[in-house]
Amino acid sequence: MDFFILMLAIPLVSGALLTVVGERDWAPNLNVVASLGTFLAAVGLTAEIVANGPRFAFGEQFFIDSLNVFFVSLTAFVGLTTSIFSGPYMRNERDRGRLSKPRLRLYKSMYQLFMFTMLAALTTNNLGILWVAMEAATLTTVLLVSLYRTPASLEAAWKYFILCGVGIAQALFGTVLLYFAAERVLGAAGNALLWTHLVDVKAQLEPTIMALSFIFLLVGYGTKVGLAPLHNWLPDAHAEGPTPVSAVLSGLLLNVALYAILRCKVLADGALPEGYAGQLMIGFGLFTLLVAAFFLSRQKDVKRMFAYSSIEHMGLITFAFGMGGPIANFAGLLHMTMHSLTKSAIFFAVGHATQKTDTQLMEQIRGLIRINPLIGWGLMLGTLAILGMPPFGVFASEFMILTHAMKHYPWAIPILLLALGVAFASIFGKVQPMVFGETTAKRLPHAPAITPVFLHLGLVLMLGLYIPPYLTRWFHEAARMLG
Amino acid sequence: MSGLLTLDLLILAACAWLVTGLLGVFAGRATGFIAGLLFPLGAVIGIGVGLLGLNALGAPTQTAVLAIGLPDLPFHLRLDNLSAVFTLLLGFAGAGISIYAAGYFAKGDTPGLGPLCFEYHVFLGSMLMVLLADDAYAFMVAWECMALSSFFLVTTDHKHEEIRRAGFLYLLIAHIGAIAILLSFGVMTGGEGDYNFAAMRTVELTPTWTSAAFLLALAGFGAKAGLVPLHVWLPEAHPAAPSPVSAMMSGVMLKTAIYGLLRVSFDLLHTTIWWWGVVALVIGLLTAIFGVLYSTVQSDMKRLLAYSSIENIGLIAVAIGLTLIFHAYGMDALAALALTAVLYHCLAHAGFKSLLFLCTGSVLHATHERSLGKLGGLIHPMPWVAWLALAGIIAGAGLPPLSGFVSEWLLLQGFLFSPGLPHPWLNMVVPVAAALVVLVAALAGFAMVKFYGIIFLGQMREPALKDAHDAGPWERAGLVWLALITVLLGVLPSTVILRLDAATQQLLGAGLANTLQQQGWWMLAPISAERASYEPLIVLVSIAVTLLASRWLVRSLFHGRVRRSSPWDCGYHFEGPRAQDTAEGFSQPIRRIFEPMFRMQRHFPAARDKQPYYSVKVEDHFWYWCYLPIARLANWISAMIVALQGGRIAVYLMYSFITLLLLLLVARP
Amino acid sequence: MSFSGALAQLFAIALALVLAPLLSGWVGQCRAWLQSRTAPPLLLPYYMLRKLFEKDVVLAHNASSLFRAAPFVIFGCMLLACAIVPTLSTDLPFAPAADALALVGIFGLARIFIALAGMDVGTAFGSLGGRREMLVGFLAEPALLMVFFTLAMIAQSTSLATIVETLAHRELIIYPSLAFAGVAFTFVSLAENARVPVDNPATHLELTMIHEAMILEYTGRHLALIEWAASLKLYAYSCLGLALFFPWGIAPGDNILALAAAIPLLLLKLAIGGFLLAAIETVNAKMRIFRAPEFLGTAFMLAVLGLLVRLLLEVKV
Amino acid sequence: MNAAIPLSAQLINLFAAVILLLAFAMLAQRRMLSLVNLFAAQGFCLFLATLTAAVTTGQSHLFYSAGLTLLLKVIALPWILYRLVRQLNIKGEVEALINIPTTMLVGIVLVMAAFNVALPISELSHTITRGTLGIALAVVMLAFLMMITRQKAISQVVGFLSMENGLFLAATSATYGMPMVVELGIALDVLVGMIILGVFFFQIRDQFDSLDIRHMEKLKDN
Repeated sequence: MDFFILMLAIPLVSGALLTVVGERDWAPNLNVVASLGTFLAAVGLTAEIVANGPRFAFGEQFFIDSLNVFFVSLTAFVGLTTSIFSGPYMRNERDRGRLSKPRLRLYKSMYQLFMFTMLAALTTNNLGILWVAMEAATLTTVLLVSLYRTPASLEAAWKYFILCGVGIAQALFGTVLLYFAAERVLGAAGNALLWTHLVDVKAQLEPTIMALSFIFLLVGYGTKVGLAPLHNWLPDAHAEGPTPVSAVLSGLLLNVALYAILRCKVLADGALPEGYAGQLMIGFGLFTLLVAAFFLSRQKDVKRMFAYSSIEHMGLITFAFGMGGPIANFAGLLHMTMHSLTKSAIFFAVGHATQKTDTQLMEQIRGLIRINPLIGWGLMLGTLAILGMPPFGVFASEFMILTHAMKHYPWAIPILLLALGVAFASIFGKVQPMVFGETTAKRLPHAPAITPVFLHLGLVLMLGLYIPPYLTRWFHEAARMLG
Repeated sequence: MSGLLTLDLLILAACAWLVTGLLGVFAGRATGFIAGLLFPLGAVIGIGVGLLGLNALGAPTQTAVLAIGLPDLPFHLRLDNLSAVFTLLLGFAGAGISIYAAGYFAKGDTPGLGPLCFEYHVFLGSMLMVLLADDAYAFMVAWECMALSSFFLVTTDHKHEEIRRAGFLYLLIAHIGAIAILLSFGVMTGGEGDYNFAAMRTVELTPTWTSAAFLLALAGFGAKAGLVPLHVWLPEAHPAAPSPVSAMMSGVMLKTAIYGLLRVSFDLLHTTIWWWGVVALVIGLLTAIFGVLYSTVQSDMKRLLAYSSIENIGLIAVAIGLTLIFHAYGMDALAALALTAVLYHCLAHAGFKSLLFLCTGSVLHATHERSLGKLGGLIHPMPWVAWLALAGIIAGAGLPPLSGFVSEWLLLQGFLFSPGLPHPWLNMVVPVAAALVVLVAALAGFAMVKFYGIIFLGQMREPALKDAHDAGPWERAGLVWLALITVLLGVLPSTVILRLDAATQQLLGAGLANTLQQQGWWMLAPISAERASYEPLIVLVSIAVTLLASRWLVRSLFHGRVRRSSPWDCGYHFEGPRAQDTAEGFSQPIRRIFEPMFRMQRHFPAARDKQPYYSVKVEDHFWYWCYLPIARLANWISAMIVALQGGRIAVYLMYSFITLLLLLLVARP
Repeated sequence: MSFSGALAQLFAIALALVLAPLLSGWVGQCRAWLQSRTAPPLLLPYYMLRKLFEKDVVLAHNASSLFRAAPFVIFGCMLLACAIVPTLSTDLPFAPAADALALVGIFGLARIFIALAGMDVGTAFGSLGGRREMLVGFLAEPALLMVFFTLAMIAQSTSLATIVETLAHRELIIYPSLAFAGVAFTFVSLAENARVPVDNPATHLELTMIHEAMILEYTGRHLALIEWAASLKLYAYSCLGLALFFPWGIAPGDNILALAAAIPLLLLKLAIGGFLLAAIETVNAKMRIFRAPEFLGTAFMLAVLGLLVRLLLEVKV
Repeated sequence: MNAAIPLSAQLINLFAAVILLLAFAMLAQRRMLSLVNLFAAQGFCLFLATLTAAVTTGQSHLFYSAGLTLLLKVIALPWILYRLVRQLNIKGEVEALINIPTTMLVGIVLVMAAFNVALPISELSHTITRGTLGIALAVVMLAFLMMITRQKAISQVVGFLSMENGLFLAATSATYGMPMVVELGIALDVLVGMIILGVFFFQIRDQFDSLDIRHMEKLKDN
């Protein structure tokens, strides 16, 4: 059977199934099995693409090339590990009385549907469907964020819904404008929103319209990426949702939104004067980086802090893609991968830590390394990795971004330096006492799932020291496609 | 070496260290196994590394490419003479410290020995990789691994808040420094992302960019080495770490920063501009003066040594500055002299500072006390440590015939020739700097006397000190090893410099070997015997001979009778140990003379105090001048920026709206 | 190493050992005369040494092995210093062992040992003395080195033999820098040798003493060696000053005749120098310890001025 | 502009103008039920505009689009909103954060800005409805403004939906609608979103005893 169809069908079907049986004791296992199936299908699809090159599906509506297949496999992988992590995590939440059975059902089904929407958004060739999938992803995650039904979580979900809804409406306006521009070249046939067609004629697209369109798309999807000053929903949603949701929001959803921007940037680059789109992205990237770094120093809630850290990294990645060129694009893609893996690992560790200490306030979390050395080390190493310490892979991409910026955008260096320094001081200064020191915490009935944490960190460590050649080729090809 | 190159063996050694560390992790709580087997194993590897470094000096450059690293940029490794010098240093100093550590950690009072063993050996391995790295990425990875592993070592005893804070400060400054280094590499990058050093050597840069690269490197490596004003982590981190770790950091790790600075300034950047030298010289002098003054007023023995390390790094930076100035004016023979001083002082400092830190470790183990005010008279229960520490302080004070003097002497010789510089005011001002260098050296003597006199001499300030015990056999072996290095470096400078010559030849194309070879091996005369010479062996032997002869003569001509009695003390009734100078009292002249240099909070007892006490707290001006304003500024900015997240959804929507409008109206192409 | 060199060396050492206490005695005598006191015998230091050598050593209970070793080390250092300073001839086998910088180092080594020995017993005075000695040391050393720097620039060498040779056998050129250096050197010598106005070798007044405070606990042969070493130090400094600023008459090389002629000249110069020292000590008052930095600071400034004068006026660019 | 504008274009322009007018009316409206009515009216105008375009060009998918608009925007959503307003018992005044005259002034400036931005693009359009692109943008902006100035959660949602109307108008006016699959997807999203929101309102009221968004300002950093 077609790997692609399998990959989309498994989460859709299992999502529907879990709506019915999601409260059973074995439902978490089903969740894991479904995610595993999705992952295996994604691996199969990847192998197929690597072997045979890009392909279409459902006519020309879906298109898988080396750029998105990389995101697909990453998404499926993090989806799998998060589902593993969420098993014991959600059991603990249930035992603590924070979640009822219907909510568990809702969680699992929405989780699978969320995976489906993201995979659909990544693989679609139609920019309209991309928009639809993104909106659907928002809707599913709104329900996930408000899962606890506490005032705070409702408030967070409401803000998330409204801000992202408005943002995505702007993206729709951008899409309409893009269609408008494309229609003039490709005609009113249904393929005027198909990326593969658009990219062939990108040089002929009307610059005036494309500029407007890109602005709308950037602001729209940028809201979802968390670019400052459009980021305000992000820390609230991350902090108030269940931790597995924070992990996938940070690790995956932001990537998917950025992916959407990248696809649009390729078109805008073709139509617009040299570097216009890039400069917009550089501006947003730097501003985001700086703002997020300063936000970090004032955080009290651990998940909120790492949410800001995600914003910061999204800023850095946007900056990298804004610079463009093979090295910076490569670095951007690498950084996205590393950030996904590391940040989700951090959220896993944070999830267990907050459960053990029964608080998200950092000043009340102390001595994790005594409560559970693995969680403590996981959080410590994850934090160091996300802060760009070698030998972890985040450093590899930061290395390329910084050296490249030094060469081509030296004026940005002070900003980068300031932001990275402030971020380091803020995050590390807060995590260190959480991990070290003495503690007063208790044991939990369900043993935490530590494997995902160290699996991710192990991967990040490996990629910092050694990137397998096929991965390199793949990255290079993707970077080349981005121009 | 037939089949395997020296470089391959060194890579194997790094791996061996890593494996040793991993064994430590798996050994977990088996203290005996870790301390009794793994650390000695690490020491053996260290000796191997040292010998390989020695072997590589003067040998042709070797290169290797590993299969790991970034795509298109596998790890490039290279062993040339400069790395060989520092490899030698790492191997031999590391071996001594490891031997000592075997005894130090055997007592089992260190929490988490397994991870510690891992971090320790990763630390060693990553330092080796720093020295061997031949591309920016490999260098940075090794560099940050070094920072990270040493950070974990510093925070070994993380129960204490101040230790955590020290570790945090250390890692923060190390990280910022690393970014600066990275940017320096970014400037030097050739073409489109050619990060290996071979490419950087060939890149032609404009003077502005070259200077930017140099200044970034100076800042980055300076942060690691502890140059003012980036030194603040050092006096916090070194005391916090277990003593073998402090020794390793002070003795070896700081030198990797010097290595990096030399690598960038003389190897990667192939042009030199004279004012770089002035910058390095001035910063070095400031660092040295600052370090030594603060070192004299410390009350914590490890902080005292930490500040003394700052001082020594300052002196090394002065020598680097001098080298740069000479090199920029093409006076390469003199540049070689100054560079020899740099390398020699690195070696010497590695030996004696490790030795002294390890001695504090033994004192700490024996007394559980770091504060000088609660020590004293330890020469009686701990004669081994005390006598070996004496070698350390003589070298540390820069006195003949031990190692510290040789490099100072070379440095001053370098200064003596600076009036020959073809620059109108440089040739006048630079010699005056020499006077400050001497002031620093003399003050270092003050600090060392304070350190030694208060810890080991006098009466015991606390009764519990009677129960102190001397260092165990492993510890003794480590101390003896380092003391031996200190003595050998002190008395055989010519032999050592002939070895180092390969490195100066490589960097400057000039060296001291030609002149030295014409003279005896016991004599050090860098230019010619008429101009300046120094024969430490003669000094040592003649003092020793006089000592023995006079003792023998006095005893044979007169007698050797000894009686014991209470001290005379000018006829006063003999007071207890509290009549001695405290650590604070001893440094009172310094505080008084250099008052503006210190930020002091003093409390004087009033006449009617029921319980009068005197206290003085000396703090670093730089905290108040540099760091706190920055912290406050950052705090203020973040307070401003945090207002963005005010909680009102309408305001959030407005941001989005305004962004959109701005982009639509202003930012259209 | 020539025969006459070896001879000169041996002779210089022997002369130092013999003359040093005599010089101290001579200074003491001159002081007494100048102060209208009855002078002690010229050979008093020798009697003192003999008496001390014969006495038992009384050690404090708390004295350590370092305390017992220090006098010998200090004595060794001072003797080595005397062997290095070109007193009679510039052709000394020991001269290459240490140049001017190393000589400062050797004095420093002795200083450290005496300061440590002072702290060893753990009395209030001992550590007080040690601290003050180190204070004087770190103030004096830079000034001394600046003096040497000025001279080294004239001679293009730091080797004492070469410096003296250059200065002694040159055409008569007036070096203004030498005047500055000479005054600075005098200041430093006074401080280094525990002389008025920095210290008073003849007092045990608690608040003022430096050198004496450190050696309070020494007795018997140890004290003898220390006293001997102190007079050797004075001798070394005197000879150094004479050799650097009044170098005439020092034998140039392997010339036995010149060597023979150098001895009476040296004696004469020492006698005059000793008298001048006594005069200085008589007309000055001991200053407070915290005036010492000003005093030595002046010396340092003078030395730097000498250096600058040298660079400004005498070097042809 | 062309001298002879076809009737259909005139009609579409007229409907667009009415939509804009209704957007202003919504901005000024204080009563919740009237707001929903106005929203339904706006949807109806959109339906008429789309229908006119469909009739004029004869493109089949525009008919579907018009039908969809009618179903969703004129019938389904207003109905849901009515029910919500009733069940949640939201009476009377809708309080604005900024007073209404100021809002209107800002709105007028926005319309000018929107026309200005859309002008160069409209000239490129070859459809009969090109002039409406500026109006669509203005409607989006006004809806945005309404969301910023309103304090009740439900009026924010109405603003959000009104923004969707603007987008649909843009799609219709500039390009005669998006591809069918996309339009269906968008419609589905909007509908599902509305249902989720409905559920949400009840939860919010349970937790906060009010639908006033001023209660939802707890999550902040300063």
